Amino acid sequence: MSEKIRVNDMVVRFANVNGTGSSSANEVFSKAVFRMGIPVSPKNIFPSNIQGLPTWYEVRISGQGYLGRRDGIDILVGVNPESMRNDIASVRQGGYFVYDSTRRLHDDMIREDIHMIGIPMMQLSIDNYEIPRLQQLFKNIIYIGALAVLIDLDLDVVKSIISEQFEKKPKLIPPNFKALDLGANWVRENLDYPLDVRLEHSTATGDKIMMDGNAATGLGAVYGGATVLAWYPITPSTSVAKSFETFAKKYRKDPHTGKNNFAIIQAEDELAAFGMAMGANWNGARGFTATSGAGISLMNEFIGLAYFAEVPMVVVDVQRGGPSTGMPTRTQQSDILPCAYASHGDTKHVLLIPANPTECFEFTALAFDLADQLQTVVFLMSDLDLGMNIHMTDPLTWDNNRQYNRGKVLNQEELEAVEDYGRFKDVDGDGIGYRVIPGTHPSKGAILSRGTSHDPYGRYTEDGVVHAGEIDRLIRKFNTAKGLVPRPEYYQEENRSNEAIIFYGTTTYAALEVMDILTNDGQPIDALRLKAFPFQEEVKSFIDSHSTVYVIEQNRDAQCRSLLILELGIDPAKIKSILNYDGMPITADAILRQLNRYHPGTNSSANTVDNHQKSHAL
Amino acid sequence: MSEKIRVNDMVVRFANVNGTGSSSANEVFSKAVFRMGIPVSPKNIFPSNIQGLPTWYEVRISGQGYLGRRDGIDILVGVNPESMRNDIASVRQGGYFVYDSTRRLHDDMIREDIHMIGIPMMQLSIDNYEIPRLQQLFKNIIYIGALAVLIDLDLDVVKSIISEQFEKKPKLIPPNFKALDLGANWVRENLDYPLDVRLEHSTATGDKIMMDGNAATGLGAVYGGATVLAWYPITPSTSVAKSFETFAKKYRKDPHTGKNNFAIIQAEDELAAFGMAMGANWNGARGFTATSGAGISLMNEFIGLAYFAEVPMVVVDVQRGGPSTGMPTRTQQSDILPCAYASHGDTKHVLLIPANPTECFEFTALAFDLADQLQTVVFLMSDLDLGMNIHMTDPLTWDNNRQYNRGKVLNQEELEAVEDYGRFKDVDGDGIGYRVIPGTHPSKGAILSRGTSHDPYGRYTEDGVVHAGEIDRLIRKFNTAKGLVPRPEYYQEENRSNEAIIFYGTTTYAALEVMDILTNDGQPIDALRLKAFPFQEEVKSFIDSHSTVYVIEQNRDAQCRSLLILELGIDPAKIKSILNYDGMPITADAILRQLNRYHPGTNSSANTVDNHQKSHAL
Amino acid sequence: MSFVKPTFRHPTSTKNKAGFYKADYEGRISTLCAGCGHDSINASIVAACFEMNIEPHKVVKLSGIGCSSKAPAYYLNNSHGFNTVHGRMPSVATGANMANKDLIYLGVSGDGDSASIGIGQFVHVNRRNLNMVYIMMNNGCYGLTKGQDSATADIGSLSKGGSLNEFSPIDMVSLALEMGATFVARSFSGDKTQLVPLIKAAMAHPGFAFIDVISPCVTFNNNKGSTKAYDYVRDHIEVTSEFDFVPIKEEIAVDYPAGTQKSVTLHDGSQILLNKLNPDWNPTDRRSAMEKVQQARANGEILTGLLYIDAKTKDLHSMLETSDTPLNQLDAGVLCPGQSVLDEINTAHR
Amino acid sequence: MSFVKPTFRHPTSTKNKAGFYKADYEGRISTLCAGCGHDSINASIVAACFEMNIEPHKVVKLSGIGCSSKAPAYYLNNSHGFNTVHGRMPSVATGANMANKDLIYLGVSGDGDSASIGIGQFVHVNRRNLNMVYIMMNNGCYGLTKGQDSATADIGSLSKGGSLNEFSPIDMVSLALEMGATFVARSFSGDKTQLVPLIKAAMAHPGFAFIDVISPCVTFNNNKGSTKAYDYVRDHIEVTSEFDFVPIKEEIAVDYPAGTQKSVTLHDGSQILLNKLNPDWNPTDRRSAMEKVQQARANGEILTGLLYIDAKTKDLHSMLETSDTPLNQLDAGVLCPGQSVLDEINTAHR
Ligand SMILES: Cc1ncc(C[n+]2csc(CCOP(=O)(O)OP(=O)(O)O)c2C)c(N)n1
Ligand SMILES: Cc1ncc(C[n+]2csc(CCOP(=O)(O)OP(=O)(O)O)c2C)c(N)n1
Ligand code: SF4
Ligand code: SF4
Ligand SMILES: [Mg+2]
Ligand SMILES: [Mg+2]
Repeated sequence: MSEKIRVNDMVVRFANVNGTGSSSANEVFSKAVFRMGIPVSPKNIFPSNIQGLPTWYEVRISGQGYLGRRDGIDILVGVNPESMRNDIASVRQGGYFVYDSTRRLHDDMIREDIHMIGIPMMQLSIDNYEIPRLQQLFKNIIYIGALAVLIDLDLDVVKSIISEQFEKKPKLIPPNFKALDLGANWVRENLDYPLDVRLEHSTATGDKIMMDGNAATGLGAVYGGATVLAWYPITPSTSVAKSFETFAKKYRKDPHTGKNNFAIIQAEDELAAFGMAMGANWNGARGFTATSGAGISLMNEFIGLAYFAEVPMVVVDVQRGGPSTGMPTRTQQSDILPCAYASHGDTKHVLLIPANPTECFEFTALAFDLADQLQTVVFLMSDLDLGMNIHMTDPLTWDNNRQYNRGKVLNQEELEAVEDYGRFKDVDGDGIGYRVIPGTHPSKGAILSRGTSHDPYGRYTEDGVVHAGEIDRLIRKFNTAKGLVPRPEYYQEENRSNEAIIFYGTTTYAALEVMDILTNDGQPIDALRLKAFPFQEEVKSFIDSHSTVYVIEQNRDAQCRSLLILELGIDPAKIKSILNYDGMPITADAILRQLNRYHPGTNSSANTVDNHQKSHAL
Repeated sequence: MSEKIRVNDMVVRFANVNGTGSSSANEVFSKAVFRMGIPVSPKNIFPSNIQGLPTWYEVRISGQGYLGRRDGIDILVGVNPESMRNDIASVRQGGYFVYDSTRRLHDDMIREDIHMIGIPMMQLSIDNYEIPRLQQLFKNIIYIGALAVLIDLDLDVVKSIISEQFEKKPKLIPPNFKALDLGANWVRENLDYPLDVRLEHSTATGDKIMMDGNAATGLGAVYGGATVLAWYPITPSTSVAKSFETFAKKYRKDPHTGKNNFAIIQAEDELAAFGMAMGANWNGARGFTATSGAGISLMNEFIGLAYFAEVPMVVVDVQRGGPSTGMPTRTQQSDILPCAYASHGDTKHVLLIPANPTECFEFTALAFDLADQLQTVVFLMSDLDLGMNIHMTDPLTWDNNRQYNRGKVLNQEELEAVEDYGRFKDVDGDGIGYRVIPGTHPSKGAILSRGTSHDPYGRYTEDGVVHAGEIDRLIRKFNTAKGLVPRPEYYQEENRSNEAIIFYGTTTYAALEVMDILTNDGQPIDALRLKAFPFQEEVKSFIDSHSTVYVIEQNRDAQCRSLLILELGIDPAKIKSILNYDGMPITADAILRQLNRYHPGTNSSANTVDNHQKSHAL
Repeated sequence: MSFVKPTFRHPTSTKNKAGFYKADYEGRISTLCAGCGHDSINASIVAACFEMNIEPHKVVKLSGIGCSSKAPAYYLNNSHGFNTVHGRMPSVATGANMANKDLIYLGVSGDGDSASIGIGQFVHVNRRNLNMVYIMMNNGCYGLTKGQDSATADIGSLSKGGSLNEFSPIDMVSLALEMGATFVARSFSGDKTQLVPLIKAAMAHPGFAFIDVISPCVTFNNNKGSTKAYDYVRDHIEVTSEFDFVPIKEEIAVDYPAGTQKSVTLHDGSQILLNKLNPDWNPTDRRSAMEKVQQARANGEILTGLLYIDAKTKDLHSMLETSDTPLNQLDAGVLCPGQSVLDEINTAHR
Repeated sequence: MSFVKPTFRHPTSTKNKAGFYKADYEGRISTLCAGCGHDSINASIVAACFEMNIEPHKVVKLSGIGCSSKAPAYYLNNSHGFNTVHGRMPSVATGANMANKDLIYLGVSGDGDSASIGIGQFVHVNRRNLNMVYIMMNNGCYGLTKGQDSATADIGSLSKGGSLNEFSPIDMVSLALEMGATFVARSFSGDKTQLVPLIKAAMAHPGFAFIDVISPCVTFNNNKGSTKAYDYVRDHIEVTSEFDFVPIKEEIAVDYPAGTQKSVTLHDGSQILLNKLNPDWNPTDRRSAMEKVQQARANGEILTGLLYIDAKTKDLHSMLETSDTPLNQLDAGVLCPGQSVLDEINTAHR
């Protein structure tokens, strides 16, 4: 049952009960790995519930820097009796199941092909702490200490993280240290260590940081100049609002008066949240909202108003599992099409699609510029995986000379100078008119904004030809957007293969790993990452220059593939789908499996889109 | 300026001020033409306003039976000073402008290339009626009388219509007759008549009826067994509710108790309307709602719930001009894509698309069967033109032996017999499970319906693989729908041309006229009419068997074309668009113009989709 | 409704203290039905703004959807406005107000817009004490969609004592009082003597000011039980089942002293009983205001006047402690913390 | 929360008149936090249905979204239920009720679900007097999304006299009274002696019956100002800024006689003052009920008991005059007028 030693390459999964304080303990574990310089990618797999249900915390550790999920669990720390049977089954052959031996494991739980490591976690805790709730809490720290010794996680690093965390409550530090040591010492005294999978200090993390996407998004809104946030709680977007609030309270107080250079309103629902944020933008402040699928659905009418009345608007959509209430604590990319074409009666919207927290930060800040420039709705398409898990990502940067691009806004003098001002006149040929912010001028430039048909001056009209002209202009404007949104990313200087993969957002990690695997196999595949909608012509060129393109996405209906076909006029036969919609982030293995199935020699047909593939799941 | 006599082939347009009683008078005119056996197609072009704004009523009269709009106005009856200048300009060369000469026409209004026919309408009215409001009302009848003589409209027919209309208020008949005669006699005494465009009795209307689509839709709901209507007022869908109410009150009273075998609730908004109708369906009654684009947008969240909780639901969408509040009193087909894919997180819905009131009746009744069979949302996609204008259409028929198809519903005994009942188990392989209506069985079959992920038994689960399996099943169900929805209509026994047109709903009239024109030109074109979504394989075969297919639709973004491409996997290069989105029903001329532009020899490029064509407008 | 708007300035008109003529507060020519109560309210809005010496461009006009919500087109042509979507004006007003605390926010809405689809936003804008004027043009029906019942009292039926509304009607004044509005008033569209000062007071109020204005609909408030004898128009409508004829009506103007009652005959012949609050009414006690309204309702009267005001109120900006400079006037220098803060944040995330 | 549900039947349990054991009214094992007030209410629902001798399958369970709205899973396993979308339960209940007037409609909701996103539907279901029981599990916060403030009173702060809520809180009982509800009550989750009879009365009421039940949240109703001293858990949460630790708590049970007051200490140490209506309270006068509630609120008390009932009420079915046979039991023979009527209609359209 022994195998060769694997360093800095493992998947550790913790199986806990939610509400027991495990997730903060497990996060200490992830951070410690990161502090050792080893790339790490944790996924918090939590239930839609507050207390008492199974929850998992899965940590991919990869010295090579792969941040996607990987099939095969090397070590499972299982402290939840309810899920234990399945947890044990999920460990790879030769892997480790670490459990609380305070209660003896039932005989039929024993697997012979894995290592079963019992540690009396709860007993140690009971022996050392009096208050039951502390026993519960410190049990988590005890297993971290034990695991540290088992896999050579640097205990000093763990301790330094705990010290920082409890900086303001230093009294809490010693009992935590004690718990760590309890676990560590018990292992030292009773077990062989380290295991065959283990850690070693590294420098592979470079200057990277660990941050969750929602924190970065909230911060991006602060940097992007958002002053009004109106929102309604919904998992997994709630922490965007929280992040904005935290950072704004810290960095956005007027230094003299102590007053807030921002306003945050928890609205009564998503419709109101959109209306408020849009109202702020209409009146010249930068406003935004953050929500998830159900909220987007509710906002559909308002989205159409912002589109047609041409009001700048930023919507953060942290996507979760659909349809309907769906899997509210699982991830998907299934609002791509619903956002791109949200609302009735011919509409198209701009999407920005970050793939990591750094981009969450950058794209959110950018979204405000784009919304102002394009006078339209811009969606930031994040997802639960990106938003709520911490990710290793590039440090955040900001050019201190950068000014906000407010787009075409006329001030009083500029307005005076315009001879025949018309709010929607396309004087520049880019489909974008000039705005005047309310209050600018005593007698010029005022219009009644509306969702009804209007002429280029913003005056109500029922002349159908005039109306058609206006909605044609919106298409011109949409074309203008192509030149403003982030360009796609290429992963090769020039084409190296006949086939290619296209991906976006959180499928990126697994896709990058696949590219490496294929390159190592001597079969490199070209790749392109989409960062925005509408797509530029170069995306079409890229697709045209390959015989087959595989679009990797995490939804059932191949939504982004649909957009590529429709907006670029690509033959559907040419674009195959690689899909995953079980709510867990896709793995490289799942992509490879599906890629292989498209190729001759396997027993699945190669030329139909298989809508029903999924990676292994929870 | 004289030309040859044209019989039963003209466009008459009335230019009025709304709120002056003109539209009911003009409708009498249309009905009289129809009663003479001449096919007629009136369009009421009204403002989004109650009183005082320009309104038009355009009547296409075609002995050959063409019911689409036609370019070129032969006779314009213009009694609105505000729009008069444009009205005069809109008359075709050699046509007639009939106006109220009570006030003298300004010299610069005179056009030399048309006939200007002044009739002192108001003066006649003032001279004959005392009360100002009656003077206003009867002026309308006076011009009908005058016009009748001018074009040989049978005055006796007009009178019989008025007699029927005022059957219950016989006192009103004589003053109306008098007004008719006032107009008629004045023409007889002062003008040459009849004009070169004129009417003749015909039998071309056969056994057809004249009805508006919304009346037929409401009636279809009565026949389809709907018992619960929940709705919120919105133009142009309001009269669907009104029609259901009228017919239900007449035909759905319990004969013994006089109580209502139906419940109609004017909800507080569209969200509530959907929720109520869905609640009724969930509980085993047939419920529906009727709305227009803005309502659809608001219903998006609920639509997703009905989709995923698999509750039958019928939504009538009478489409109007978008986006946003758009052109609320104009027509479009711009909710096709928004309805097909309504809601976040991977959803697809069934659409039925009637092309005439008879189909409104039939498809609405069918929608309830389909919703029950498929346990999903079925949209009836009507539009303002179809819904609010009266159309010449086949008489309504109903097979008295027809029973409602309630789909898979288990009663108590059936449920007893099932061994391992599971609400969503796909026992028949068609993706459809068996429902149990609440209250059916004291201890079996109850589930908690929900929008969250569940297993085949309807039990909550967070197991992603189980969830993926369920949403895969929904795709199987959607495929089942293809075999149940109405098949497309072909207009040829076998292919006769390389190219073909595809159309649906209210583009049908103009498309049929185009087919005739092309056939007469010796260049027949194949044609297919879509009646439903999802599309059957035969639609793909039809497209595959032609080199180029033109999809004719009334929206900006070629929405149905998009669905064809995506759902049938057609190469976009193969499907061209013929579009109209100025809010007026498309004309045969507009289709031909666009068809021609796609062909070599004209100076527009033939292989890009021209998104910006429009027919002449209002 | 003539379609050519007279553009000449009346020779006797004078400038107000802000330097504007009354005409500077007017809007486009109304396209509402002749005699519509909403147009009377529009005239009062114009008068109030003129008399208040407000610079027109310092006002932001907001509305939802309906005949009433078209009104912003008909006053204050030099003010920006937003004719939003049905029932959602309060949220847009809230956001706009957050962006710039220095402008005056004047919202109008209908009873359908406010009490049906919009009741949620109405309730919550009350709670938040947003600094705005909210005028509800209350005609008891959905004008623009042709006359369906709305959720507010069927005003026309009040005088007929005992005629029951099918559904319990919503009294928006009571609701506003219950939801914490800090300025609550009711008036009648044709009572300019009362309405103009109320609008002025509402604009001066530093919090949420709600005015429910009974505003008879010429066209659709045809009460079934109204007393008029044979009417050709009514019959015509019945026969054609189309409201395609709208006779031209005069606006209903009233003028009666505070502390008295006035019975008003509506366009359809039905009557309502207005009851103007006594001049000595103390409008600073919410609970007694609530009781007074309940009492009047029980008597079949419509109580008009300023029912309640909390003059020392804290508006939403105060509660949120927003900066003195309007948020829409802050630039990157103030708003963006810059790279140095990012350096800190990066470090904290390693 | 153990995950294995005990399935044995308690030996002493007996059948009720309808022939069911109490266990027949239970649901799946609760996944709410240990000690959650909602679970106490669930137990009262079970008890009430058992005692009422209702056949379980004659009940339809409805809810929105939230911890509270999960509750239907935890009682009445043999009843169909619909866990709808956030804030829209009333509309689904309305439609379901229209389909079958013969079942009992039991809706539960949270204060977020009812008073924020759902306030519009709440208002209108009151107006329509739908025959249903509507229990609002009121914890003053959004439990399921981790503790944001809701629009109802911050219950925990009431006792601290003078501590101002930022926004005017919504008193749902007052609102229901104002909106015409025909049965209005308030109770406390842990007061089974009061709550069970109230639920029974509500089920017996032939119209809209609203019960606002104060239901403390174990996890998130941590009042900033609560008095407890140093608490490791609190500090832990502060440090990790994650509510990832929920200590196991006991439900808060109270039992006190009518006409008396009772101060209750919540999980976070804060206190509320319950005031149970006197047995001689006359609940048939809407206006005095409204006043009584206002008065109690002014005193910082939470008035509990049956505040108002209109026992002779007409529900929505009566207003709509629907047939005696439930609509979902009518077949084509009754519903479809057939070809002969179509012939008539065709003729009328020629
Ligand atoms: C979402 C939506 N639903 C319905 C409509 C249709 N609609 C337009 S105005 C209106 C009612 C207006 O009533 P009210 O607010 O009382 O205004 P009034 O016309 O009576 O002044 C409705 C339902 C709409 N525009 N949008
Ligand atoms: C449309 C929509 N918005 C937001 C959410 C997220 N959400 C779930 S539960 C909830 C609040 C629940 O609060 P409450 O009704 O008071 O129930 P509690 O959990 O406190 O019992 C919210 C906002 C959602 N599910 N749907
Ligand atoms: S319909 Fe009624 S509310 Fe609308 S403009 Fe006419 S009178 Fe006014
Ligand atoms: S979070 Fe609060 S409301 Fe939700 S289950 Fe836990 S204690 Fe109950
Ligand atoms: Mg109204
Ligand atoms: Mg709550």
